[in-house]
Amino acid sequence: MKNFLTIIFRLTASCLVAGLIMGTTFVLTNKAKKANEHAREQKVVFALLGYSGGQEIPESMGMHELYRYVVTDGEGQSIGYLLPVGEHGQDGGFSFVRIGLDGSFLNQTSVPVSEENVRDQGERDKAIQAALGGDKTIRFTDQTIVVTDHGQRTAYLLSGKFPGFKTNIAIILALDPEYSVIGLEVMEHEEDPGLGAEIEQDYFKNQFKYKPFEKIKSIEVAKKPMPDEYFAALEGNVDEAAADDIMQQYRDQDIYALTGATISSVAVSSGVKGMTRKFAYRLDLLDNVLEQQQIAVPF
Amino acid sequence: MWNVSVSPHVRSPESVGKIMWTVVACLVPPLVLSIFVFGIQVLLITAVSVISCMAVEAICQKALNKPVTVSDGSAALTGMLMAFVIPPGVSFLIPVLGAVMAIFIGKHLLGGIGYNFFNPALLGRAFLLATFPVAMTSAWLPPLTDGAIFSYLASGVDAVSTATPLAVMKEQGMAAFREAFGTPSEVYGSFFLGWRPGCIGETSGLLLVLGGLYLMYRRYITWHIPVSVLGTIALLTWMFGGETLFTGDPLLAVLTGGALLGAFFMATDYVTSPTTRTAQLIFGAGIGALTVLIRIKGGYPEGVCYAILLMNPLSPVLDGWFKPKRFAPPAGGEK
Amino acid sequence: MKRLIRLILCAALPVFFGLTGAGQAAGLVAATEFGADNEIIVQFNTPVDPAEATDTQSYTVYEETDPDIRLTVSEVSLSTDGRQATLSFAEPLNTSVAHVVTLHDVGGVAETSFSVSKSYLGYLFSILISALLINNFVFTKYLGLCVFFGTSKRKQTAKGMGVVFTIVIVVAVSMSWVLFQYVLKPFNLDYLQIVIFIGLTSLTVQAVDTVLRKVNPILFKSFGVYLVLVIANCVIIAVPLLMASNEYNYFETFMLSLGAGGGFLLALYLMSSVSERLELARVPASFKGLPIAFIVAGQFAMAFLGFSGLQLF
Amino acid sequence: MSNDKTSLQLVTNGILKENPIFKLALSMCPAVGISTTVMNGIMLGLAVLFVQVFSSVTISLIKDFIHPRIRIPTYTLTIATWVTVIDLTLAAFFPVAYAKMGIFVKIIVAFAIITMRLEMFACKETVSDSFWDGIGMGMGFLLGMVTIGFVRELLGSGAIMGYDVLGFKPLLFFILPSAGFFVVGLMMGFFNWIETRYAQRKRGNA
Amino acid sequence: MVSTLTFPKGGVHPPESKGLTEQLPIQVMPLPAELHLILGQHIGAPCTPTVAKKAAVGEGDLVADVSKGLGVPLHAPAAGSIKAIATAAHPIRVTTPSITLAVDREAQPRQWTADQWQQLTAQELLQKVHDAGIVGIGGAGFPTHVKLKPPADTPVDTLLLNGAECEPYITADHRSMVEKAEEIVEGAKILLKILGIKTCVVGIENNKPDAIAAMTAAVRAAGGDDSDISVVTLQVKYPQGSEKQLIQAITGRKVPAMALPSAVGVVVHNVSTTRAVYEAVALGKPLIEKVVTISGRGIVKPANLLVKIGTKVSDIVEYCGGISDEVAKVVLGGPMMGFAVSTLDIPVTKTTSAVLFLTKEEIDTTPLSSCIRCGWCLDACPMGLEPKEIGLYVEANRPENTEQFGVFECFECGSCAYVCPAKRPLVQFVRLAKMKAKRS
Repeated sequence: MKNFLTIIFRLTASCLVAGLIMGTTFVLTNKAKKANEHAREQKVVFALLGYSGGQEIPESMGMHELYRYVVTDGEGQSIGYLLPVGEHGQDGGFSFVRIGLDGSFLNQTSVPVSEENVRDQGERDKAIQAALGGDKTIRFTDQTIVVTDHGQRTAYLLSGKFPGFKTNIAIILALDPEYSVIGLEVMEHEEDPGLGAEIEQDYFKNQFKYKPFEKIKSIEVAKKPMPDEYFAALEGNVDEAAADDIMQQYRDQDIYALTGATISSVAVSSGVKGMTRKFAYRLDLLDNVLEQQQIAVPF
Repeated sequence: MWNVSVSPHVRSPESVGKIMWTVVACLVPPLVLSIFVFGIQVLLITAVSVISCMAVEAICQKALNKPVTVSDGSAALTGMLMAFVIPPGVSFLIPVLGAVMAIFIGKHLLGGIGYNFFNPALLGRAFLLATFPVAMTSAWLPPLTDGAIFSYLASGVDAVSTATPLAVMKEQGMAAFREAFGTPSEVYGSFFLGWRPGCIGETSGLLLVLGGLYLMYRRYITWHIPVSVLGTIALLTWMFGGETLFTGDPLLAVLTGGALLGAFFMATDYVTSPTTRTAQLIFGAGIGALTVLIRIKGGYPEGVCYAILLMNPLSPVLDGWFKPKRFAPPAGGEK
Repeated sequence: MKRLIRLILCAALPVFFGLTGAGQAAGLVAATEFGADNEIIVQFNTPVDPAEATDTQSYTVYEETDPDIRLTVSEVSLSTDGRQATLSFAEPLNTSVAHVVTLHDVGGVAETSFSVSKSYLGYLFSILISALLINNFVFTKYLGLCVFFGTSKRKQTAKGMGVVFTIVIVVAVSMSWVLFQYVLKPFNLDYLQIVIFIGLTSLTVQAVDTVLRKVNPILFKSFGVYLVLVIANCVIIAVPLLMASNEYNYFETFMLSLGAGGGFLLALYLMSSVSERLELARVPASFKGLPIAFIVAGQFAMAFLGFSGLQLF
Repeated sequence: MSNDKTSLQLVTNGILKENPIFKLALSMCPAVGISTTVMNGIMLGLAVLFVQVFSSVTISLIKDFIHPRIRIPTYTLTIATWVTVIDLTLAAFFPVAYAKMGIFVKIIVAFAIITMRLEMFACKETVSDSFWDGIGMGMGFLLGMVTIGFVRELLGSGAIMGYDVLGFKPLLFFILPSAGFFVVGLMMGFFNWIETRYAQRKRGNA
Repeated sequence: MVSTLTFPKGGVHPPESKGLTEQLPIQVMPLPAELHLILGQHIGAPCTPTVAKKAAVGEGDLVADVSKGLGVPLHAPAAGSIKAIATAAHPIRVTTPSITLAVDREAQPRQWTADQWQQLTAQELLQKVHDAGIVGIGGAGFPTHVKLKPPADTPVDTLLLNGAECEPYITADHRSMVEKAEEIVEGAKILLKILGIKTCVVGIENNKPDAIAAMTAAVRAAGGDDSDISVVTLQVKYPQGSEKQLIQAITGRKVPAMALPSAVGVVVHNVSTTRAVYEAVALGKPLIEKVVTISGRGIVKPANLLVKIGTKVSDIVEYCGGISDEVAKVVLGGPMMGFAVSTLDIPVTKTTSAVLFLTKEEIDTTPLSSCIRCGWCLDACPMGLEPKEIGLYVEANRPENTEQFGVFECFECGSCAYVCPAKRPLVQFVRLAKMKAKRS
């Protein structure tokens, strides 16, 4: 019996010490982890916007995150956007704007949540749920960043996920206010090395650059070899002016498929197509509502 | 002094070398046809493949202090088969690397002929497919129509690549297939004779079948594996290959891809296939089923090679499950 | 041994059948499924009026995640008996998500909604097959290798190890799921995953050990030795981690663990039957033993590349 | 049991005589799975080194406190604790490298090598010897991973430590995970061969 | 003569090569100067000499007898004097105790008188068979009288006469059947009486139509009593002459492994043995001479010779005109199961059915290579074994593990080694496996 007690005691003691060590580490690292993750995303985003390397990011630039939710209650479903309100520069807090499926405004609820916490999905969900009350269930779907410069919109950053050849492919897509593509970055994928994995190469993803919204809406994949000059321009092997020329030349062309990886190529281009089309449709509705209801937003 | 070796004192005239070289000979007509279909570089690729396989075999045997048995033709056959499953437009370096994988790692590290578990030629191909995914899946050439067999060699093969029938069917659908090659009933003939893009060796169904039948006539292979492979492919394609159940095209499935080549020449490889008849039937059916699975649901347009590779290691298992029937076991069972 | 396998099968079957029962509710619509790339097929219980049923306005369709974006139905065709409508869409559908179809004024029903998705059973099955073959833990995820090479020399050992491992992993992962779902996640204790999962595994091993020793000493004699090895197998910790990161529900978790265990058993069995033959082979002296086992395993891995990209459902 | 090995001997023992990858053939999963680049090898090697050293030292410190009946659970707990610590740290400060290593950091907890050293060495020896033994084993693992990573990165992507040295990618195959099996197998065989040759020569000289 | 009767599983078709001697009538070879009587002629205990050195013996006199165990006595094949009782060369055992008999070539051949065997009881007949020193002439030389006394618990209903002679080259049984059919049928009746049964079936392969015709005629001519003797035609396939395969081919019964044919109610005797029984019982003549086929492309004059037991092969060669330079292998017995010898200085024994002088073209000397698992040996094995596996295990130095493949069921017919394209000495592997597996 004494033996047994000793075992229990020592095991408990060990567990407590272990828990203490792990807990401490967790507390110590958790903040850094979030900060680093955010920084990484930020880096990609800036690179997409053209601020790579050591370029200064202008003070006047603002980034405003929009979180989209699907809200379900007794009556049916509606779409909710958590967005920052108030003028640029002042912290007006966040507001949850609900829009009906047909695009009509339903209501607006103020959500008390800090800039820090809004990035954490758990915290954010909790705050919205509290603001909305218990009879509604919310499901987070996606988030978009609206980039402004001097209060003018300069770009939208969309993150999305769609099925590739093997698993999901996650991308960040940058659009200009006319919904033409500024750039595309592949964040996660598990495509085959040498084949589908080439989607992360410049010569593939840069093909989307400068494609106008009209083209993106119906973009297809062409199975033919890519012309050498286009390849060089995409890879950045020619000087900027010449590259721009060539890029303009091909802006209305379909996407050249990766050799041997048509499925991955099609997956990315239809993913981009779908994301852009849906976003354009939704943002128009949202802008419409914001204007009608005269909700002041910093973008 | 007379020879006093143990009985039997008479031996059948067959030998390993004779078998292997006969199989190689059976592969020569498809190769010749392939030269007329894709050009003279096909011959060069095959030659490089055969020679490098034989060279690697000789080097391995020398290095391991074993008698050099290159003349038994098994390395030559491996080289021939490996060349047969690569596209006609690849660079000449590719078969050399494949030979190292096939003969050194696939065969001699495991103890040489008779001890490998995977068909060396297919192992070589799987390695090449992983190493040169683009070349191995896109260096297909459209059949020459003018018989100018030197034209690709002179002009280079890069600009003319095309897609294989199965790839078109898988990636672009049946409509695109019809557009590129014609309706199935129109293509049976040309596919059977060999006028379609594809691997070096999968051109002519007719010549492959004739070669296989000759091997059967010589009793080097039996009907069990080829029939069960092709039967299963046809049956399952008919059931699941169409847009709805029971509308697939079994004949097209057998004629396209390496189905005939695989069924007659690769699945029947002695070393990597089971030895009893029941086991062979199951082995063949497994290959057929996996082929159709990969073709319909998998990541590759063509599934025969991987299907055979996947079934190969099962042959020891199947051999263990299906032992030959003993004449009469001792009364009261084994002790 | 056989009895154990049968037991596992018996445990798995009710789960399957239980799930098949959950079909469409009775009413106007009997069944729905995805047809070709851009088609949804609706089966009716009673013949419907062609005029109503072929009107594209009678249907609204959206992806479950995007209720605000309607998909355009380009054409509806009705079968001659009036019981089956095929909805064609302008664009191929994303069949990986559920589609909600709403019917207005068809067959005398004002409005009825139903959701079209790939069969859940098929999804579960694909998790199983994926863990078993496509993403076989040994040959394509390269986990559990120490134990794999240690116990794949004899068929008997391989079978014993594989079966014990499958049982332990199913039990341990089930427990991990409960704990993860109801303790770790609600209390934000995610960082304790490793300790908890490995602890539960040890506990399961200990429990199986004790129970087996008491209940069936003969079975214990043949399987007891492998129990210790189970804990040193990375798969046993990788599966709950995978379960946690994919947020699987219980059925999915069960299928994953069953597939992982079965895949390990399959790999062991294949390797052992090959090993027995390899012992007779004239392998170069320096490569005898482990090196050649690695090379053979590499060849297996190459063959398993054939499953890559396989999408069953 | 006490040992009279110096700290240097303990370290070299782990690196050469009882190399966890090539000699003991334990903890093979990462050696095959993620040894595609030197960097991955270094990262995971350091993680293992950390866990091994800290676990060894911990067990050696508390060896009198451990009840013999619950020896193994205590080892597991210790290892799991340190794995959690390194896992959280890497995730926080090296998110890119951590993403590449997937779950391999977490599964260090199931590495037979660490438990084995605790059972065979740390629970009997002094703290400093355990420390050096841990360093040796960890270094052995680290160097093994780096060697494999070097071969695979050079052949697979023509680079070393991410720097392009060949200018082209010789054999894409080597960065595929299945090549890990071949590289490890071939290297093991190669080292065996060298060893036999060495032993033969020694015998020939004697 | 189309027949479908044969054993169903396995078997091979080696070139028959019987044309060399098929049509040659049995020739009586003149007495040689010396005869070497090996004391251990067959399975069982060797005999002990009953005569002293220098003793004079007459033709058919007893010279050695069994003291204990399984065996049969040995008789002097010709009149003469005992020259030596010492060791002599033996085809397998290198040297063996034997009696050397200096033949009196002037002596008158003994006249054997016919007896009325019908009056004797089965027991007396059996004793006569034993006393005449008869063993199975075709095969391993199992003492015939033992085979005629089946265990009481396994009653016998059928006697099979083995006229298959499936080994290539050998035509001794063939010629005996053609020329001495009546004697064989008479012998069969004696055997039936000893066994106390009525049914006898003679199985002959259809490459010997003249033998079938002669035997059928003899059976018809000898009819009239209540015995039921018939002749059946068998397909040509090696090893049809093996007991188990013959029984299966004719009766469809399968003799279990490690059991005697009597377990399925059958007794099998070779046609030549039957004729020896006839001579022993009806003429009182012991087994002192036998028909031996001398064949192969290396001998100048192939022949079917009636030779005295103990005649040296060298004497036969001399009588047959010598051998050519191309002889590469000299085989005692058939080419499938016989054994090669390195000297001609060895005597014919009671079980020698042929002496073959094979040239290089007739034998195969390709060295062995690795097994390619073609499975041809599995198809060829009449016992349903896996010779390739046995070979692989023996080669990997693990012969003790071969018992699982039924190595003891193998009767070494050589079919597997005959078909093996890798020229693997599978019979040798099996023998080694048997030795090692027994030892362990």
